[in-house]
Amino acid sequence: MLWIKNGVVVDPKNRINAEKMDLFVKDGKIVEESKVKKGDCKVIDASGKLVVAGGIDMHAHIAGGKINTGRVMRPEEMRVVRNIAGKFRATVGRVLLTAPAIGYEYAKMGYTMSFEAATPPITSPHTHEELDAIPIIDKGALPVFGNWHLVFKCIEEKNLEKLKSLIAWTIERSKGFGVKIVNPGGVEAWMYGGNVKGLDEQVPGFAVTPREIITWLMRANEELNLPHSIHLHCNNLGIPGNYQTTIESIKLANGLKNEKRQILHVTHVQFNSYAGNSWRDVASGAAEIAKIVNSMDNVTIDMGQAIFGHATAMTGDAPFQFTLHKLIGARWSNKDTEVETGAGIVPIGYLPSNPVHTLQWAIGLELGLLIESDKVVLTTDYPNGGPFTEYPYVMAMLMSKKMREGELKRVHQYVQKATTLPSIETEKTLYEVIHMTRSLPARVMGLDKKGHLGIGADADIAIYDLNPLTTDFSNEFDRVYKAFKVSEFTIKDGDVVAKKGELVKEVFGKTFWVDASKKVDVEAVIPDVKSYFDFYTVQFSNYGVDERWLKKSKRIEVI
Amino acid sequence: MMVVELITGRTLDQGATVEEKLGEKYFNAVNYIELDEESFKQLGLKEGDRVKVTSDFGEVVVFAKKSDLPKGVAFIPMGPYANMVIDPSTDGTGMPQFKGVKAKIEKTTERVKTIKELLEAI
Amino acid sequence: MLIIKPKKYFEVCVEAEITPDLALKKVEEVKKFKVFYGNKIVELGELFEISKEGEDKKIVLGGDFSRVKWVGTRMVDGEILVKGSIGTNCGAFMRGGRIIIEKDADDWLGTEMAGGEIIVKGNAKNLVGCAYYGDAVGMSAGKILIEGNAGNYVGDKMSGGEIIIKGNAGDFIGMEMRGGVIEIHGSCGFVGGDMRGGEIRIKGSFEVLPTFKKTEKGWVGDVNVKGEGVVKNF
Amino acid sequence: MEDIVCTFCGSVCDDGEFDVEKRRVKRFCRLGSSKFAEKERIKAPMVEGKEVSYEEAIDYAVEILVNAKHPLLYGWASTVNEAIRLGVILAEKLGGVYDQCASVCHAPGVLAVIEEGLPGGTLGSIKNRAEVVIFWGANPAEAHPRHGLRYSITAKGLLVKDRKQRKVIVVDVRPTKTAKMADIFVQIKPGYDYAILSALRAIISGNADVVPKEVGGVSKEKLIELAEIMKNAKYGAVLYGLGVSQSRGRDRNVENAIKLIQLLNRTTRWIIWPMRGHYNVVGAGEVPAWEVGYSYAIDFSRGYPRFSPAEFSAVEVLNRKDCDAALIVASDPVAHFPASAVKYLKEIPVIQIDPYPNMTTLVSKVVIPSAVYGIEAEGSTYRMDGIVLRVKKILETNYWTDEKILEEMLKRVEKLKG
Repeated sequence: MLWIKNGVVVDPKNRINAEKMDLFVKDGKIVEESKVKKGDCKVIDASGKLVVAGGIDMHAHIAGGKINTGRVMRPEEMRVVRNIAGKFRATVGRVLLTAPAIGYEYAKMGYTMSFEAATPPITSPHTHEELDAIPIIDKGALPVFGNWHLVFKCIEEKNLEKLKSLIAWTIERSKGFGVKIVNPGGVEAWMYGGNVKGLDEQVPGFAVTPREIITWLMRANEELNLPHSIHLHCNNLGIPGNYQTTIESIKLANGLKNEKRQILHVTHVQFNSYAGNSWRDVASGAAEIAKIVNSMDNVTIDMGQAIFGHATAMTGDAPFQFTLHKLIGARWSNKDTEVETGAGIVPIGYLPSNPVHTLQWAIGLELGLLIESDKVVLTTDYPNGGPFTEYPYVMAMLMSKKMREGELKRVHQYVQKATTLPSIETEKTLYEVIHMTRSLPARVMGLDKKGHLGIGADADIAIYDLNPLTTDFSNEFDRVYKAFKVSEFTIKDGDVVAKKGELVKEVFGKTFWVDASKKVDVEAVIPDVKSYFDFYTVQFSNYGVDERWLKKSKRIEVI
Repeated sequence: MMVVELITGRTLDQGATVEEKLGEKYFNAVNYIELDEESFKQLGLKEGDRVKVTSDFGEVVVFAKKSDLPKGVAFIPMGPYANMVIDPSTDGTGMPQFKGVKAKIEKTTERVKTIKELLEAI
Repeated sequence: MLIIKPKKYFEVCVEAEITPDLALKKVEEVKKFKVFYGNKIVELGELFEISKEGEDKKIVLGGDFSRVKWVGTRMVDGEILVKGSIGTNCGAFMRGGRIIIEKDADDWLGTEMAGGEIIVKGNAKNLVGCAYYGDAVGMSAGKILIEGNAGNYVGDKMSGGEIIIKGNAGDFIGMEMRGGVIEIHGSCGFVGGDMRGGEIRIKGSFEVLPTFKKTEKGWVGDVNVKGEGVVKNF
Repeated sequence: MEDIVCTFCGSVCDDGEFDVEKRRVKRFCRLGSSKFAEKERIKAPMVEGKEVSYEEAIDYAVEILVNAKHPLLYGWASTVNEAIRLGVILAEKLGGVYDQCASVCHAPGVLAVIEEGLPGGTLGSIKNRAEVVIFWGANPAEAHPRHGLRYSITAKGLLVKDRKQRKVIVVDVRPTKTAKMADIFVQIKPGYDYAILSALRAIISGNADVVPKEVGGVSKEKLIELAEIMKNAKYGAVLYGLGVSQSRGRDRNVENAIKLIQLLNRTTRWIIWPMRGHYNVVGAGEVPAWEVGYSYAIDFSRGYPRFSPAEFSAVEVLNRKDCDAALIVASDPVAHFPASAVKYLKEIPVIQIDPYPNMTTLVSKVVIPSAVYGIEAEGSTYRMDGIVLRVKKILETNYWTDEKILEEMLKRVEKLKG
């Protein structure tokens, strides 16, 4: 039992904005005062400190074939030593971290949950093995659907019931959390060396278009009423002029509604917000994107902020990765995955002296600032935009124009004409930033026990050495940044796991997955799935992950 | 006597007996050298004769076996006999050079050591 | 001048990042310098006899140091004289000063060296003046002289400086080289794969790759990377 | 029992049928069948030849390891990920070296991946899409007997329907059994893979003029023909074997092949993949990669992982006499290491964990028998292309699993190390 005394609580979901109050924790949950015996409680004095829910990273690449291949191909990333073996594991990694390092670094920063953003269903056992190796935080994984022949087939047949069954079957088999779509159709086109350039270009070999793939998966997802909406990585990522494709894709959500959450989540939008015709005249399309997102009530996005320094591009968007490899001449890994999907990995870095990199940095911030705080989640698309350990930088930047002015001076001045960042006056409030990193991602992912501190919530709590009542967020940005870098206390399921940046206890969090197999007749699609197994290299019965293989399974049933 | 480029590698027999290394079948699967017909003639060998293989790194006696190999290339299945003569240096890669070692081959009357004898001799 | 001698045969390798800076310290202080004896952190004085003669910035390593790694790493000035052989990673990231090795050097000699001089009177092994795995650039400046033979992978990704080998070198020399000079007085195997720039001079025999053009300057290539490196006899 | 997963080679076929009564497996190749056959086992844990209990053997082993200055923990290719993970953590706690069978197999390919990346795909991409398959220095007919049937030669795919629609090319130094199944066999001079790959790159990038009349025993005409086939394939795959990674050039050969694939992808689609040997040698690299950042040749003597094949691969550690004890799990280095390395293994205390007696047993001070994964225990393994398969438990046993043995060792090590 835990008694967090006198903290200054910011809990946007429960409309609590910097109120001094006590919190009580029992059996890993936040409970009413009457439920604990105060004498038996471990007391944390949080006087003058900010108390918030643990942070949630709703889109990161933390486990599975991509990051692990990234580690193997980048030993130079692994030379940064973070912890020497002793009471806790040895951890290493500059931006690409080992599994123990991922858990430890999130925890030290006050984050308590993270989602692996893309796993081909067939490789989900690998993804889960790695997720299981990440200590402390809760986890989940999003299987990819946008380039799978079976999905194409259901859409070609215009058979929504089959598509729903396929989604339910796949998510159950892969112990996945939702429906991820990466460059719909484009990755299949890459199998012939191509890509798809617009929403209405036909996917080679199939009578489907990206527009249909997105629309049909969206409809199926809604009829299944999964906790999370479809999670879309748009077509044309990383290509100048792509903001129009992004806007068109966002519009596809028109007309659909869900009481609890968005219909469409568009991810790492920074990489999909480029105006211009080439890298020579590339400019920001963020203002246009913001306009459309703000005008809709059923779309959310995450930033995909670029952080100056090292990064590694890794995505299911295989054709983009090859383009990137050609563009910068760096190492390139690729993985064509059965008839499901593909992926690629390329090392990159963002330099403040490079006009394009600076543009990317600015666009992320524009999105964060121009879009209503109830619709934009803070991410770096780790490790694509950079390390998640720099979220505090983004938080501080969003809250301080002065900090941005300072940063704008040291970067390539191309951003002055190519973006609106220099002219943006907005300073997000702490309440908004806490929402963007806690309650909003929880809502977007459909997790009602996460991202807030109300009674019954999971006791995932972060306490920072920052008094919101006395801090001037516009001017004290340096202190704000430092305070968010390292929590005073991180509490996971009621256990204090980190204190002032030092790990104090290693626990293992849960893996959340969604089971919608009772919602539909899964059998409806099984004959098709089985016939496709002629083209798989594993047997139908050997495909997927059994629940008992997971270290700590948390099944969310959709009825 | 002749000089060959020695390579090693997997064979079905070696693979099928690899979990019974102390048995007769494994012994038979790894204790020979394959040479082309011309080399056989040149060394005056017939199938089953013994040859001594000597490299800069060691020597081993194995049985001779005729095979479809290019002239000047000899093959010993991967395993303890091959490992007596391959180049143990990894040249900085961590990987010894199991393929492509210059070796001298001559007919011999010496016995082929059993696996245990081979190990004792190391 | 500091004189350091092993007290015993080391059961496993020792990692001692000794640089000439130590010669400026008091012997008692030097004895406390931390080194790795396998997984045990021990004091230099526990494994080595240490004495001092005069104040010059020089270290003499007496006896066999072939099982001692990382000597002279990141050194910037002064001198290390190795009376016998030296272990791996000697002179890695070195920026200045001089290392003289009277016998042989092990792998990774002068890795990513950016200045200074290494002289090996005996033989060197593999990966001389290369880049560590994952790094883009090998040796960028300075000089390595090997009076005997060298092993494989000499001057990988080298961008500047000079490597001179009086004897033979192994295989795959100057791969992906961008600048600087490798001079081999004996013979070697393949040279200059994917070479972009720099010069490889060889007195003896070597194997030309099929991607080099014969010109008056010598073999120029590698065409696969539109390279302008030169490989020639001298 | 159906859909049994084979634990012999990297193909990890998962369509076997096991007859418990007859103790026989159907559908697998000769290698797979041998894996499931009954064989002589190590009877009981032994210390210096004397039978002891599991607990006693583990205590004795742990004492050796904890007191060692630099223990080598080697093997891991023939066990499951769950055991490998414990092995990596054990090496970390002990301040030793973790190395795995790839270091005498496909590890040079890892060095190439570090240089250039790995443009690859799963075996299903090859089966369904590849109209040209090149086996380079690989002989699946003997090392991966069902590879051709299931994935690469006669495999029936979605887009490439059968053998007729697929061209198979073998590049090797000798006419192997696989070469005899090929449409084209290119016989090369041993040690010239690198030069030939460079020449192919030059031809494909329009620099055929510099290429001499013959490279590595192959005529320029033949090379041009090969280059044309590669350029004109809609989707091709290079599957390379130990002929590339164990011969002259090793990692550089693979690196050059990857560069060739990069080049081909500018105009068409090609992938490259290693023909990995043991059933879970991929897991022996993947698990340490996520646990500690590297896949092999990892030293923990400083309390954190460092990677250096020239120093910390098992053969180098032994050649340099840089370890003072060894734990060998699911491998037989005495049979597969060069004599110089074996000589040193004979001088230090060796602990072996394995189901079967082998040459390493003969030099081991402590021998701990284990259950056979895929027959007597379940666990996860990675096929050569990284696809995970769960090997199954079919029969009961009294033998402890590698996982249990290592877990007990780890507990004791943690207690002793504090």
